[in-house]
Amino acid sequence: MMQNVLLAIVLAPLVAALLAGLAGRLIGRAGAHSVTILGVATSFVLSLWVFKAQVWGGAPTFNEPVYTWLVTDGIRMQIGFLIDHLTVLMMVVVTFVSLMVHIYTIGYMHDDDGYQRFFAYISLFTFAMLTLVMSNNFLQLFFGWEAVGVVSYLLIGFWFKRPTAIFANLKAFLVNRVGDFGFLLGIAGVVYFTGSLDYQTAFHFAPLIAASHFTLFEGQTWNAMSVICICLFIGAMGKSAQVPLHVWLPDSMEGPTPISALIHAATMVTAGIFMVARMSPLFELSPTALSFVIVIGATTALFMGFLGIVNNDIKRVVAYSTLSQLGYMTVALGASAYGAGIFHLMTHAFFKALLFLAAGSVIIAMHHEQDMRRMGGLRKHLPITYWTSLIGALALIGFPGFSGFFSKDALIEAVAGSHIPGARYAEFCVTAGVYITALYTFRMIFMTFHGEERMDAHTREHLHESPWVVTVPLVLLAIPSVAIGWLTVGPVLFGDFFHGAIIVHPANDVLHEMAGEFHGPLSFTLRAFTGLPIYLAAAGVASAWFLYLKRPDIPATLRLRLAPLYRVLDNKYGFDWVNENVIASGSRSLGRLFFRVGDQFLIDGALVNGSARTVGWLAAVTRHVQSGYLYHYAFAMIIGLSALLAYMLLGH
Amino acid sequence: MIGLPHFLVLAGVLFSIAVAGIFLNRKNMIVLLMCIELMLLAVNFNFIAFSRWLGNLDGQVFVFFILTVAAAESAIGLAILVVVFRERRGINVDSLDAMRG
Amino acid sequence: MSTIYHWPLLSLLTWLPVGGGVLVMLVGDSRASLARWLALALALAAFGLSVPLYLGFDAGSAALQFQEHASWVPSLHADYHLGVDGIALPLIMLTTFSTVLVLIAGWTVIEKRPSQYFAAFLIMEGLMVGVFSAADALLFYVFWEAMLIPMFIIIGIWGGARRVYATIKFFLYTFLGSVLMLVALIYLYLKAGSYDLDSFYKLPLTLHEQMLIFLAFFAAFAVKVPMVPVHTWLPDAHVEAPTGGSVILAAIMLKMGGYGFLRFSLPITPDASRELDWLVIGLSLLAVVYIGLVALAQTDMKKLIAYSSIAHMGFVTLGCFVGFEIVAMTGSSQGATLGLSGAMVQMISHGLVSGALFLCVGVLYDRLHTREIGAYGGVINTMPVFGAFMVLFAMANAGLPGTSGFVGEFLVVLASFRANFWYAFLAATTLILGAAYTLWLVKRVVFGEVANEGVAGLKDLNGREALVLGILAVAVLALGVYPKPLTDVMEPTLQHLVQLMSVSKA
Amino acid sequence: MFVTLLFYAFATVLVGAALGVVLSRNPVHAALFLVLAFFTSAALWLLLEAEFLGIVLVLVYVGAVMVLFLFVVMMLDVNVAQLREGLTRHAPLGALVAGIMIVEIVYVVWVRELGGTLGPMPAASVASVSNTKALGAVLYTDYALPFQLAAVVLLVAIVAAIVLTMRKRPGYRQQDIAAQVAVRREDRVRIVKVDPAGRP
Repeated sequence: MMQNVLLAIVLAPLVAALLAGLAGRLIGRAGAHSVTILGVATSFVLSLWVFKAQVWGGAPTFNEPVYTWLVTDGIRMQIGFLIDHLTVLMMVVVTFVSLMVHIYTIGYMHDDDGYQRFFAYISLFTFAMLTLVMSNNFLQLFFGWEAVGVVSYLLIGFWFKRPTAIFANLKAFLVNRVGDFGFLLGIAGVVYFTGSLDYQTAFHFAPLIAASHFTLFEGQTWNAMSVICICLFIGAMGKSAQVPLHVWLPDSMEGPTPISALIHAATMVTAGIFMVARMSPLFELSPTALSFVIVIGATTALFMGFLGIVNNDIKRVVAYSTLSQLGYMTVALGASAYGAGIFHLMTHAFFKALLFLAAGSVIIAMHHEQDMRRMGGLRKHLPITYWTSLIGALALIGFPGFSGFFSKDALIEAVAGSHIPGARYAEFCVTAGVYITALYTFRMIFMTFHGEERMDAHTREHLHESPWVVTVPLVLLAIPSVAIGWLTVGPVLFGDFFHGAIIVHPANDVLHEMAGEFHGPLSFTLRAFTGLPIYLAAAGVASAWFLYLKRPDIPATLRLRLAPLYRVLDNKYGFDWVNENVIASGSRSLGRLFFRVGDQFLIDGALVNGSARTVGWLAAVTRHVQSGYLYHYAFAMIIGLSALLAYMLLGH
Repeated sequence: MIGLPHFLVLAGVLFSIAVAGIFLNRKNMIVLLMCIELMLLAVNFNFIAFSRWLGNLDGQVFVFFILTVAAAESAIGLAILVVVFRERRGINVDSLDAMRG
Repeated sequence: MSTIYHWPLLSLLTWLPVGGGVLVMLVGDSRASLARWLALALALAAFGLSVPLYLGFDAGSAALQFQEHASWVPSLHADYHLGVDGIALPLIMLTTFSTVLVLIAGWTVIEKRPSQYFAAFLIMEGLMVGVFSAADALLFYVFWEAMLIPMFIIIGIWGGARRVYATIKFFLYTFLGSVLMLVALIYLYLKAGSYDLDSFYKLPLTLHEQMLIFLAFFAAFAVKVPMVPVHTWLPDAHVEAPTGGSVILAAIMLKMGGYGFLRFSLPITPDASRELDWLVIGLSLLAVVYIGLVALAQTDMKKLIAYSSIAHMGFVTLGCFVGFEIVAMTGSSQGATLGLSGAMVQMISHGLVSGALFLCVGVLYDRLHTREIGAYGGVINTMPVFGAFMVLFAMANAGLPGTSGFVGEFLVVLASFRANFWYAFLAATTLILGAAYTLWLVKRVVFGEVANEGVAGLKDLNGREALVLGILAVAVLALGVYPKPLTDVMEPTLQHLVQLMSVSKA
Repeated sequence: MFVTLLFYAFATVLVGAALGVVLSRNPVHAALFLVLAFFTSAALWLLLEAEFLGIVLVLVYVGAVMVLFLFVVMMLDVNVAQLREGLTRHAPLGALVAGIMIVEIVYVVWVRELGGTLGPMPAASVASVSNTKALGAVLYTDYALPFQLAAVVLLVAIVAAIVLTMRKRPGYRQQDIAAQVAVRREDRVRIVKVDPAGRP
């Protein structure tokens, strides 16, 4: 029963995607969106049912194979499901956001030629993401992992005529591949030490791995667990866009907005976070890896936030905010507060999808104008979008009572309680990040919805609120953005929600320490007023108000005064420059050099054609002997004969 | 008294003359063919002489075959000569360089 | 139906296409369509005959099955001895499968001497099956060399502008290698007193002898695979070959090298293989990294795919030889089979994927008559179905999980991690490099605005092309999602091979 | 003693004739010298008791082959003067090579005493059978197959000589029997419907 339900959850979007993709022309536009929405809705409803069965019904953890992928050398590689509380949470979040995005897409992609294709892709994506989160083994995890990467590749390049889009999708895929490279090595390490791809076996043997060492360089032994965990985390860095593999995420905004909401905010980018949380039994055994995680996460959280301040593209601002928030989640993972990371992942999924969809709604209204410098005062024209965006923004900056508040506040507190190396740096980054977050979020809100109307007259005349298929998902997402934190903070963060799905070493268990001081969401909210973050957030909002509404001339002056700093931020710290000019064009030049010198000159020129030329030269010399005159041959024979005779006579 | 060496030396001299003939008459195909006949004759001498001294008829059988092959060879050689003459109005060996690479 | 298992299936598979090829040639160009249908019927019959081979194969045994034994050259103790095991069976299936596709793909495209074209492929099919099923070294050698002739003709007659250069290069390279192999085979024969492969396996040899024999075999197989630095014939041959020739070259002929390592080098000279594994592994990793970079620099589509073939075949040789290092590092042969099955799966998968990519290039070439990447751009605007196939196969080439391309790479990386972290590290760079050169190709050719009038006038796939690519797509996905039927067949044979490898003969 | 005398006489003539073949300006003379050489050889062979071969040499060579040579020489209008060009130019080389060969052969025969080991000429055989019969006995038994092959060689030579020299002359009408046999009615007969009334 359970297995069939789970199969249905995974396969419904796949079947829908195949129908919409392969028979798109046959079933038409309405057919395509109906069938995919039906598929995802099925998944969502069944996921809710499974959630209920697991969380309230007390169903045992489901861990069973579906089929055997292959067996070789005693390693049985299987496809299977592991359903525990972590999984069901992810399933519900993924299917819910996906459903919202499906509905929203009807409105957003209304005029696009690739309507059916788009629905096929997002359904396929849902399938891939569900495969990833429901997996009970590394193999299937990697399947889903790469599959979401591919669908993301297809979706970023959805408008394949745009040079920027096909540049961005190639970049996204390749950067993700760099991560996958590490991930694959990590998996290989797990198989090496445990001889199995199953989570259960791998986790069972985790202490054994932690006790092993291996030599990477001559004379230097490394703890096996650290190497494996860092390799796995490199995979997470790719998917979850952590510095320095974050470069693809802002560019991925070239894709249609619903995709930015679904993939690049709510789900795919959180795959890395999910994966680390899933691997908590491994990561817990390597303090080195945890330190690595926390430092990377903290760097991402703070420094990507800065970039949100200088960007003027509404979607990119949200993208940088996503980067920064992913950094927060990563910091939580590094601090062993996996619950806080997942909790933030969940709340973030709702409010960030909301923000993206709202941005999309603005973009529809603005006729695909994304530059905030040409917006302003949209509050009057787009009331629903405005209010939902505001809710999303408040959730994002951690306004007390909103979902983001609970997750972020708990997260910051957890980091403060952590003692691993790098935790202090992380604490500084995430605290300072609160101010930055508030600043760029409300900069966006103010520049878009408040102030003077800077768009041209034509656009202004045609401004109107988006159709219901767009606004309904906004409203539906706004509800959890406000409420979900209040409802779930207790069990998810401090209760026993995860039920053994996440294992934390007692010495690292900061959430458990905090649990002692938790007395319900209300007191948690009130207690926040005694902490620094909330005032930082308020200061951020105030700064944004002052700089972008009250005195818009100051940012311009600042830009001039701090030109070098501004240039660094405007160039995104030079990552793109290095990637394009050093790594990409460097490897291309290296390839050309190898081809010219190695293949063409040395091997083909010197060895192959060189030996051919030598033979040709020898032949040219020798052919003078072959004059073609009969008597020359006769001479040769006779001379040879007498020479042979002479040899036989004198030789003996 | 005549011994085997006499015959062998005679054959050798005959063969050498024929060889010299090939060198001398490098332009005349007919004489070339004749020189080849001479060479074969010299070889036949050796066969017969040894056959006589060893009291074994096999040598003579071989001479018989050599004569046969030599006849065939000269027939074909002359045929080729005729064809060459028709083609080039001459039997100059110098003109036969079709094998030249 | 069960009686079909008692037929001399292997002989039929070998000689039916060869004889059929002669028949097709006799039909002649004046009745080209009869020749086509006859050729297709024969290829389908051969494929049909290879199915009972799979169904009747006892997957639990490592022994040669469907054996046929007859006296052939008694004075040389060489027998007509055929048989399949888990290594040969998948490759035979691949051969019969891809021949059918190649014939369909060349259906109307080939206008010059069509009957001879089809005949050449049929004859080559038979000879290739002969190579994979021969259990006698001399018989193997005869098939091995004979197979070159049709390929030589295919490139030389239906090839591109520089076909003569390419054919001669191809022929000399491969011939040079195989002559050395012949020397080794004769030496083994003189020692063993028979050409039977089994007698070679049981023959004790000193390390010195093994080294020389190994190097002679290596010359033959490394050229075929091809390994760096004897790989430069492949891009030229591919570029000049007609589409069908490229497909067979990539799909089957390169596999001969890998097959040779598995069938000859490893079991006959295990000690020398152990001694010289650093050479093979080093060259394999060089192939992955160096060739990956070289592929980035290509401006000709076929050349790019040819280079990617070399990089992928690097995984095959790596998988074959990494077992020795595993034993040296960990003291147990656990993991060696993993590498070998990775190598085998990689061979099959590469046959499908690179064949499909060459067909894709062929589709474009048939329309615009150029293989330059720069001459295309935005093809998907005018050929959406083609674009979808191209992206799929490119992804498979980049080793995407769920496609067959992933399975082999995954297994080989898992195995090489056991031997040395850095082996796995270098091998895994294919994840990045493979994606880079393949997807960059896709970006430049498939995506973007319509680049020029030529692209604007392109017609999408016709039914025939869609059929061929569709079949391949299904095969690629099926193997990626469920490779177990393939690996199950190979497993006992490979385990037996690991045993042979780990016993010293010196 | 008599045999010795005969040997030296014939040998002198033979060498002289051979020199004549090589040196004579006119191919006709050369051919005639060759005839002389064959005759003396036949005589010498008789000294060696190879009567049959001696006679065959005269009959086949002198009678057939040499006539063929003469025939060809006379039939072809050979420019003799041109052919003798370079005769003297290459004389030293020819003499040198010939000299070396003679020296070598003499060295083999005398210094290595190759001939000496076999002693003087054995006594003439007193066997009842003649040389011809003895040769025949060997030829048709032990050498029967090679003998057949020799016949084939001759046949091939005949065919080859004909094929080589035969040429088609333009305007020369030939009977094609195959074509005659393969003829069909339609090729020869054309039925024409003729209107009896004579209207066109």
